[in-house]
Amino acid sequence: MKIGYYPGCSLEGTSKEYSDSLFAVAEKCGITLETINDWNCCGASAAHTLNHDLAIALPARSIALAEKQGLTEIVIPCAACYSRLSQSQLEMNSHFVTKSKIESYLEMSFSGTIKLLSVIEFLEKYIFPEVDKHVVNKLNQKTACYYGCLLVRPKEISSIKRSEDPIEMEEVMKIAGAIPVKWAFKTECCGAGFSVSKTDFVAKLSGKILENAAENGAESIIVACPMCHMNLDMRRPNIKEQIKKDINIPVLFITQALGLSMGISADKLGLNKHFVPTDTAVKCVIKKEA
Amino acid sequence: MARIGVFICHCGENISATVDVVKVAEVASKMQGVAFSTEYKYMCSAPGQDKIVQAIKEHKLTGIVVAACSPRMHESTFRKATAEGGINPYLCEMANIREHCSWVHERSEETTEKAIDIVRTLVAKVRRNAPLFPIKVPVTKTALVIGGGIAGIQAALDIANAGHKVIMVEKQPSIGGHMSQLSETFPTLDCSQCILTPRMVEVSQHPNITLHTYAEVESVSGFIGNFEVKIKMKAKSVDHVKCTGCGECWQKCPSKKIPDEFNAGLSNRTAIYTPFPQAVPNKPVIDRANCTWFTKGGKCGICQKVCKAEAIDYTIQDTFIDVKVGAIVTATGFDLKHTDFFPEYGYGEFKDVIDGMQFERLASASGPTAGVIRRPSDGKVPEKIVFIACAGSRDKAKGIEYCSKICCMYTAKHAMLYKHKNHDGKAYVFYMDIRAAGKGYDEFVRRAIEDDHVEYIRGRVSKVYEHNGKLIVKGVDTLLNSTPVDIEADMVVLATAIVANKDAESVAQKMHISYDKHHFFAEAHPKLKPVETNTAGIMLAGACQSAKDIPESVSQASASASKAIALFSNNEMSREPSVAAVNNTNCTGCLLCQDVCPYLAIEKEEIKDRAGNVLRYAAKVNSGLCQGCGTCVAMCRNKSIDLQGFSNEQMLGEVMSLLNKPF
Amino acid sequence: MSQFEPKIVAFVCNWCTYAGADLAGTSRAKYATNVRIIRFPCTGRIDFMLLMKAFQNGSDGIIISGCHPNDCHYTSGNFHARRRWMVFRSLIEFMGFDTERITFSWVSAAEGAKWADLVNEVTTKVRELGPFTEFKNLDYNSFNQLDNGAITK
Amino acid sequence: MHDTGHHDEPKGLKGRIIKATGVNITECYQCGKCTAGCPLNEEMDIMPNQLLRMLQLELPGYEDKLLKSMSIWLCLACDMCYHRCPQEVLLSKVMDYLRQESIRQGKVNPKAKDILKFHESFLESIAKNGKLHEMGLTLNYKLKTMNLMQDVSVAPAMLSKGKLSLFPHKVKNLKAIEKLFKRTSENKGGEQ
Repeated sequence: MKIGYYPGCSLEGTSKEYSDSLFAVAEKCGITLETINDWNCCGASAAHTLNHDLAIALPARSIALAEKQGLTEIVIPCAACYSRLSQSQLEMNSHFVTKSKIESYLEMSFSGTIKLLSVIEFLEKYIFPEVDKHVVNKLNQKTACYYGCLLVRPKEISSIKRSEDPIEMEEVMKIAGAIPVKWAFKTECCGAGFSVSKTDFVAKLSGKILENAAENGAESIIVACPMCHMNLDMRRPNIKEQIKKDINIPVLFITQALGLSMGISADKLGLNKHFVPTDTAVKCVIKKEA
Repeated sequence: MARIGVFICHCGENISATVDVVKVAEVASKMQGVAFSTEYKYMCSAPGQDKIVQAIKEHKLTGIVVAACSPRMHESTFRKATAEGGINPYLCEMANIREHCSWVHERSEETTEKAIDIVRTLVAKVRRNAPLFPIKVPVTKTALVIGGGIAGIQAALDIANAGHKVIMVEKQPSIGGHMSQLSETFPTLDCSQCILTPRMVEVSQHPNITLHTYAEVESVSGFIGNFEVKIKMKAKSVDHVKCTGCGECWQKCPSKKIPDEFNAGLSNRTAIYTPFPQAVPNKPVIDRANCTWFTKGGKCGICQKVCKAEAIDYTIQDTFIDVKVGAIVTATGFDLKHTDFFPEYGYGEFKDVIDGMQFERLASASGPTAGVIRRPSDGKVPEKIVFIACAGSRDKAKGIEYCSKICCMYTAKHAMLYKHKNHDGKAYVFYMDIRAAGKGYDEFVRRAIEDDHVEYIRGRVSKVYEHNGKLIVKGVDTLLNSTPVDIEADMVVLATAIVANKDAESVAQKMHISYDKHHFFAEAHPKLKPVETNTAGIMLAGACQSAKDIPESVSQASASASKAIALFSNNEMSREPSVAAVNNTNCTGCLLCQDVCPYLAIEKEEIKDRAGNVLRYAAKVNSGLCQGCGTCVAMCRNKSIDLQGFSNEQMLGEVMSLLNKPF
Repeated sequence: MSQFEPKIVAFVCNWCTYAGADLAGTSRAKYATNVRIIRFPCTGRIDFMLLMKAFQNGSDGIIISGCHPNDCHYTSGNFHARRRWMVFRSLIEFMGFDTERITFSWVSAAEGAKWADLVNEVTTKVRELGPFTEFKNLDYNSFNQLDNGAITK
Repeated sequence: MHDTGHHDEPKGLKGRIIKATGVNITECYQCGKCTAGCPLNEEMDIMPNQLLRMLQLELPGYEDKLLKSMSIWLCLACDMCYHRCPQEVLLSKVMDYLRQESIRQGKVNPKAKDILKFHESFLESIAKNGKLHEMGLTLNYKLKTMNLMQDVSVAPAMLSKGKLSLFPHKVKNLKAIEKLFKRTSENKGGEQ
């Protein structure tokens, strides 16, 4: 089976391990990911902060290219890219004037029929049916599943059902043999776009998230967004300064955790690329009883 | 040969200022069938009406057209005058040349032309009018009261005390409704049960009241004065004639883990149970959905064994009874949104986030904590308690735009009760507005703030979450530069929105009454008929219509009762004769009319020969049920059914005359 | 040359639109004089053949108006009217009748201003459509010949 | 229907926001739930609900106060406010508009310059490559803000973990990206 794939800039750079682990898991389940030819950046928060039309046009170009390529479904693992592409498609589909304006900028037609999948939707739709055959390990650890903003909001584009206390990632983690903890900061903002420009705010917001996860006994935090990952993983020194506490819980991408349960090697999943060592999480993994 | 009199009214200058009334009268005098035509300053005045009476006699008139205001204004006035003149009042029609003509156009030839056209259509109609006679119907002087809460109880007692029979139907095993669950009542803080239970007992002992608990209305047919109601008596599994209410059975019942509805789920009850100690009737029923005898096929049977009165009977089935009543008071009450309706306040999963009714039970001396306010999770007395008003109410995003009306008051009461019992405790109320418009209500809220030191904070709460055994309430004080206010509370009480009962829609459909989009029952007129419904003879009382507090429910119940009593003051009543009639020699018996009739007023009639053999079928109108909408007439394929007062002939006559065509 | 003034017949229900037109009067709204109201107890009572009769005899436009959905005094009459109108409209459209000449609307007892607007809009629209002549232009003689000759033989 | 001509162009900021975003400012009834749930409420100089109140009331000088405020730059567009708003006021759209207007009128709060420069560097990187070059962005941003020492501790680690590449990945059809940037900025401030 072939599914379209929009990597986004982070997955080619700072979060390469997210991409690697997604490919590894997909491969295990017999799914080929076909990258959109000549895709471009979604514009992220910079575009919609500074230039509304650009914020629609940039994602629209990648979608239009995917349409040209004959793709009917694209998985967009980065939650931020997923949000930008979905917003763009929604606006293009609901405002005729905007659509024809952007089409003229693009010099391409845009049908808006392609199905955009977040990583959660992708896992639910394509990995779940295959998963029983491939899960050989139990993660055997308490995990705090962190969704952040863009997977759950706004309601117009989110596929998540319980927006204040979602359970979709927990379902994945249960299959992987982890024990999801109940905690309160699943959908709070990590500071996202301020990662570079307002590091102290990020440290404060991400610090609260880490604290709450720790207090609820999490041994690992599971994320589905490279921005969340960067803030929770790479910003640990700033967080430590901010909350005056040293929290060593590793942060794993959901595909990495799933990959571990499928017996894929930690190296292949890029678990060595994290700032906070992941070996505590890897050590918990045990063989699944037959 | 028709001899019609036409009377053009000036209405002071209201008509004559824009319509040339003299010309209208002159043209009218030449219209087909018109024998007399005149104009006058005020047709509705005594001399004006007298002109009609005199003209009927002088000119031997057979029909009257009064061209004046809207028939909604003075039709009955002129029909009365017509009757006084000695001809059937239904031979009089009004031509509306004021609201529909002189008031909406400038003075011009066109305006006068239009007035002439209007008169001509009504002349054409009256030429085809037939004498009609009001329909007399007998009145059954028994009222049905649906619902045994405070509104139903009040209505039943008022009607019964006026000397009429009342049948009360309550779906729960006991009457008392939500009021019986309340701790104390605002603004006087008197104990709810203390003032309610005497009324409940009065209902059960009143010689004019027949009480059916654990029963539901199955269907309603008929019409004002003559309703036929089928009542479903749910199987109680206990013979209440034999039962002494000793309590042996429920003390011995092994199924003890069923959430107790009366305590809002804060405690458990048994499968055979009375809802609360003061229940009326104070005799148990078996909740079959939770009884092992019924769920596990005949196992257990302990209650039967211990019952010395031999009152337990597992074989009792649901039964149905048919009753005839003249009036119905609908007092089916309301429901509360529960905490699971609030994602941002924890989806109902935090044990110490409770709703207002649960707080009532905690504060009630008869409740699960004997009146000590303890939080459900660990039984500790909360040191800090947060009340959140408008939980779900005035919330478009949650689909409830309206104000639930009673929450401001009961929240103040809750905070007050908490402070009275825990002097050192802290009580916070997050609110948006304080709506305390009743008698003594605002003073009550001020007392909570000033005397009992309840902290009122103006702002909505964004989120509540559990943290280290506390509930973190993330709010804001919009009166303090919108400063974020986070409170670590031990318990949170949501003043959840009042909503219609789950089955309100089906109840309304059974009774053919209207309801709004939130399924609250609709009154016939928001101001002038606030207790009646669109179906004559069915009245509303209490919160089934909209959120109401106790005094309002009681007032409306008494108003409903007085409507029923007024109806019962006559032996028969008369109705407008504008009903459908079937020409059964033409009728083919297709009964399309029966399908479209909203009143089930059309029956299938057998047409027989002299020997009694059925030749064919035809439709037949029950003129008692027919309300005269005429939908059947438009459906009829060969014009065999017609509506008196708006007949095919009359309507066609109007259309043809309007376009100046002979007919 | 004076402009064409259409004749518009309004078939309205007693409880909502008739009362709405009354309200337009009591609030002294001003609207075109072209409309003539015929009062029915309910839109459910309106036999759509009456519409054809009106057109046949010189009406240029027609308004049908009653209570809003769910507000019918008789619970469901307006729904029957709406359903019948939908069937009837497709029939006459198929026959080549210009259904622009018929306006189906809901006007409640509280919507006096809406009634005035409706009358004005319909009057303007029908004025632009011009007089309804299609029926009058039919060749009656050929019909009669058909009647007397071809068919009976 | 007439075209969205110049003759009915709303004069005030409030009118322009309503026209451009379609957000009905009057629907806000000042419950404060947005502020209570805002992750950065402690940092904001004008709270989210106050910002809407200022737009509702249009007291003298409100436009400048809003356009020069720090809050519009602190908004993370996390949409928590909209998500929980009982009146469904889409505040993040208003924020987007205010930021763009603040730049247009040259009223960006001095303290927000870093944030703005980051966004600008970001867009420049995309304009140049079609994709984000994280290394380039970081360098560019540091030069713009002169925060040269910030994050020096993490950069080498990122490089060694293969997380930062020295050379940008580029879109092949860079002409197309150029066109998008050109065309959308020519038409900036148009209807959203």
